[in-house]
Amino acid sequence: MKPIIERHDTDILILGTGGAGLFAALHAQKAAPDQKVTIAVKGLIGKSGCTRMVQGGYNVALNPQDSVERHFMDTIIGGKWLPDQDMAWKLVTEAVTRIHELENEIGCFFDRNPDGTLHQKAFAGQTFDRTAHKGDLTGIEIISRLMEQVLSRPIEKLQEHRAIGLIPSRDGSALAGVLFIDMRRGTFRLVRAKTVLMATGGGPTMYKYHTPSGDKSMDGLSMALRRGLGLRDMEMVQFHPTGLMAGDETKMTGTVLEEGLRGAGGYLINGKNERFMFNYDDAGERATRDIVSRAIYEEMRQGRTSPYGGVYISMAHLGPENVAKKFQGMVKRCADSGFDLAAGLVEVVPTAHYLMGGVVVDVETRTSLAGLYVAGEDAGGAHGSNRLGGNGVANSTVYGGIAGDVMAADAQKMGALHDPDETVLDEEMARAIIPFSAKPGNVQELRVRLMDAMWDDVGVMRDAAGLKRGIEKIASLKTDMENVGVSGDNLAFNLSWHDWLSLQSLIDTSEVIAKAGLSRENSRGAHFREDFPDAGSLDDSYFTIATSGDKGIEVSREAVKFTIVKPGESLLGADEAETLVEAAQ
Amino acid sequence: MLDLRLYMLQRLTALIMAPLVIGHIAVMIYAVQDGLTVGEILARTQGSVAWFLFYGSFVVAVSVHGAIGLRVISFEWFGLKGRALQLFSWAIFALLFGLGAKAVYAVTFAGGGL
Amino acid sequence: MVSGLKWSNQVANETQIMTVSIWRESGDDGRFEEYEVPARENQTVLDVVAYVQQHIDPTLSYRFACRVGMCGSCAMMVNGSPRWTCRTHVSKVVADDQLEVAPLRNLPVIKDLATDMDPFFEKWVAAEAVFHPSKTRHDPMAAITPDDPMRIAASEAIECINCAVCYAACDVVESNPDYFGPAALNRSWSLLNDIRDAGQDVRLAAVGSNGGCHNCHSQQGCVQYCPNELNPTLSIAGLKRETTKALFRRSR
Amino acid sequence: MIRPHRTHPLWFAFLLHRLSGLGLALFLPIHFYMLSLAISAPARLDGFLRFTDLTIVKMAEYGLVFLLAAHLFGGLRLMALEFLPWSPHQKTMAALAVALAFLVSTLFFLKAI
Ligand SMILES: Cc1cc2nc3c(=O)[nH]c(=O)nc-3n(C[C@H](O)[C@H](O)[C@H](O)COP(=O)(O)OP(=O)(O)OC[C@H]3O[C@@H](n4cnc5c(N)ncnc54)[C@H](O)[C@@H]3O)c2cc1C
Ligand code: HEM
Ligand code: SF4
Ligand code: F3S
Ligand code: FES
Repeated sequence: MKPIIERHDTDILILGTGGAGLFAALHAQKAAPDQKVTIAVKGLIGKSGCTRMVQGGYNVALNPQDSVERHFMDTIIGGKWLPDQDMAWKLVTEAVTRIHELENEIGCFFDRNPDGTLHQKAFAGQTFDRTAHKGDLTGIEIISRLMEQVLSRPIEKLQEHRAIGLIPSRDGSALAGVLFIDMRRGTFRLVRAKTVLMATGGGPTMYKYHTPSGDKSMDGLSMALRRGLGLRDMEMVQFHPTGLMAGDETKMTGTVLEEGLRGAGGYLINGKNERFMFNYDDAGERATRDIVSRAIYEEMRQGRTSPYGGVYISMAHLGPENVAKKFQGMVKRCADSGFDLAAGLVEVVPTAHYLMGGVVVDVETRTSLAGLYVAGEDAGGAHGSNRLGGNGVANSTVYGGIAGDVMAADAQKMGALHDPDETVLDEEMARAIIPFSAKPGNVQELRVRLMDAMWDDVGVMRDAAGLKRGIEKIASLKTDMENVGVSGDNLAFNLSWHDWLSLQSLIDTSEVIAKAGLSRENSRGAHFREDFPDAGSLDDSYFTIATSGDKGIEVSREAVKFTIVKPGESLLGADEAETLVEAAQ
Repeated sequence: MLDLRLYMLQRLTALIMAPLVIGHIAVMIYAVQDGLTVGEILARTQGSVAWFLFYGSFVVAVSVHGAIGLRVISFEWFGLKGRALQLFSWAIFALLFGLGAKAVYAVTFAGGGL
Repeated sequence: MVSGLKWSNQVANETQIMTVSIWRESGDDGRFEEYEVPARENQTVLDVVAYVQQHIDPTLSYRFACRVGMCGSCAMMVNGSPRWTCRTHVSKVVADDQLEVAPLRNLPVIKDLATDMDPFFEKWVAAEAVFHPSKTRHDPMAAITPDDPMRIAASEAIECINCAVCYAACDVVESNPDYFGPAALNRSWSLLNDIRDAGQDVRLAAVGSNGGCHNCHSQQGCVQYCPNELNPTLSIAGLKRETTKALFRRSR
Repeated sequence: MIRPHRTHPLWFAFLLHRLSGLGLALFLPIHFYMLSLAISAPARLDGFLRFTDLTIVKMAEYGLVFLLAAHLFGGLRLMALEFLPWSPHQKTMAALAVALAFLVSTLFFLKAI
């Protein structure tokens, strides 16, 4: 059966409507009003993806006592010297412009200090309180405002269009377009464009416990992998220590309970009713995300768990009324789900939160494939081994805007659209319809197997044996999934088909994560090897690059270039304090 | 459906009617005590400019107010649209105003007095 | 716990079953169908819907994204009332061991439980619920103190996730296809109180137009059901007041 | 049909306001017509007024006065909502409006019998 395909042309095509995608659309449309801009998204515009879920806020050096240099150093040190320094520098400097743009042009209404300046709060791992926010729903404010701007402009909208393949030009020299499934109708559509931004937002949803939006399934990275693009830092999966644990049967499990709960003095308690964090770190519950995640994981491994198999967070000693007032949103959310956060115990578990790894790009978001640009969580490099809370949205909005400008300029210089390589097009379509030829089965069961494998063997703590086990499990899943089909009778809004496609992307990228993890024989940031617990020499820092070749996934190492600052050095003057955050907070 | 103009007219007429209706109810409660007769009504109202203005302004207000009110209801509940709706609204206005004017005339000036 | 249903702890292996009727619609053909779903201790309406798709009928269509009440894409009619399903615990809405789930009211259905939200957003734009900048990224940010009354008014209406629950609760939306609806007008009100905005005249004209705020009959279903406890009625009343004031300003 | 999403007091207040307005709009033309009989045929009006002494008619009148009062107080409530600073006691206000309407119309009824 050769599926029907509709063909459609545009000039600038954007995949995804998170912070990166929406910003790119606005910038591109403004910079090149003569070019047709199309934005295509797996869900609804602005209503899918993780930017909307940002609670904490947006890191940016605005205060006269703060500086971009300080923000930069925090980012580099937080990333354990692995970040691409030019990218990190651009991130921290452009963030200043971007926040002004968000506030002055897009209409975000950030919280203020009594003197009318922007309020900036503390976030872990930073030496200055620089996180701008709107209450604890910063992402909703940012995305809703961006969405309004995009909706009111002449930008073509393809909603519920899932990108499934990057299609190169016939001569292979550039990208010709992107293959989509129009999810509402279940048909294929090829959209040709001069420039394409991939901003599908990564998202480590292959773990049993995960925070990101349900629509994210690493489609972007798996598409890039198939076109031979290099993915860097893929072993770096950030876990948030306190995801809600409510059993395997509910989607609530894994969703974030905010960091501030620990910051405010919340206790973590194991199944034996003991506070355990001080057994692991002097900072107790206030230790950094990675340390707390590992401690909880260890308690779980030792069997000291709560009924659902996690540990408890307890706030009651801070006074239930107090907690209910200070963490209104969180308390309400828990209450909706049947938990009493203010006065009772709530079960928590570490949960996969963010993927630092992504496509290798330059500071202008260009990739090794002409015509393809990558920004936001899909792009690797800016965070190294660990992303600071608050650098995520900053990254997607900064680089989304840059991508829009660069793509507009490039598109204006380009001539005609490219003819697509029909062989690749057929291959990509064939991939998508594999499940229709197998006997319909339970896709969810396979997804659970993948999530268990990743959590058990490629998770918070890793070692060679486990990683190898994980790689084997992934390989067997890959073959098993070919025999689990989906009925092709009605393809319109067929979520089961999309579950299958998501699983395919997740399996592909899980393999990369596991292999990159096996390749990194030291422990940095989010990546912890029990068999190599040391960080290794900072001067010899390297990052991993994974590519897909004839022999499957191959991982190589590349030395980090210290283009701005070397380990042991700092951009801060000798007279500047190491931290300006009060120790007490 | 309701734009600012019609909305304002409806609220304005409501505000005019409010004291009139309160007054009317008060008089009624006072008057009905021992049954109403035409004589009683007319004795009170006949030839009175004050009552003419009182009921007169009520009639003007209520024909506008009622017409707009029924216009909204017939649109929202009965799907009346366009010209039909326009005609209907004006018809209601005319009906209320016509009958109302006649009634006011009847109880105040007609049949003698002035 | 509500009527009859005993919530089995998920650990216990003998599970209680509940009956769920779900609206199925494809093309012009629509009807409720019943499914039997195990009751769990922790279970949202969205979990129930997902269970049916993942374990009983793989062709069931619905929409969700964030699963924590932030994206506003999972709203449906649950036992006849509009709700965000990802944060509606089954025990809070189940009645007589029955659950009825239907697509959100007042929007066209794409398939089953998934609606087309475009009309909702088209009206959002038509109501000028979009910021009009008065400054650029090169200007300093406006100094606005947190206790400024206008800032407070703007903030009170700001935390909308555009879930369209209020839009489904409002009967005027149902009977008047032009009516912008509570969410769009609520956003317009927030912007009307935003001193940084340079588009107040067009906004006032938009909210005073045919589909504008004056169509609202203060039914307050919007307030009743807004999952974020916003008050569109208050916002719309504010718009009515401001459009009226503007009328006098102009005629002076 | 009262569907589940409508079962909240303020929706009923809306319904009452609408139905009372509708009722009044239907009744007023008749009322006006009767009054204009005052000149053309006073006897018939008197006959009518005597007819109003009947208890059923009294009840109907009671209903009408209730509608008028309910619409009046309900309308004042709506305009207060629209033009005065917001009050968080919307349900109380609606209940108050209905209570006042009962009070006034009952007073009328008691006086009339
Ligand atoms: C719960 C949570 C809290 C967070 N809190 C913070 C915080 O406080 N501060 C911070 O800085 N960062 C935070 N982050 C991280 C931050 O949200 C992300 O780093 C950032 O928003 C990513 O933006 P993005 O534009 O790259 O991707 P996203 O916003 O995730 O958008 C991706 C888009 O791509 C679309 N898409 C996916 N696949 C396809 C496909 N195949 N075809 C078409 N479209 C597709 C999606 O539907 C979506 O629209 C948080 C993340 C989560 C999950
Ligand atoms: C006594 C003084 C009156 C006041 C204060 C008043 C007030 C109001 C108000 C504020 C509305 C608008 C409701 C809305 O749009 O949501 C309204 C509607 C209406 N009024 Fe009156 N009114 C009065 C008298 C009358 C009378 C005497 C009639 C009889 C014709 C009447 C008929 C209507 C009708 C039919 C509506 C439309 C109802 C709706 O849209 O739901 N009103 N009134
Ligand atoms: S006002 Fe409330 S109910 Fe309406 S869209 Fe916004 S959040 Fe949803
Ligand atoms: S429900 Fe509708 S009528 Fe007005 S008060 Fe809310 S918009
Ligand atoms: S899934 Fe996002 S609000 Fe329910």
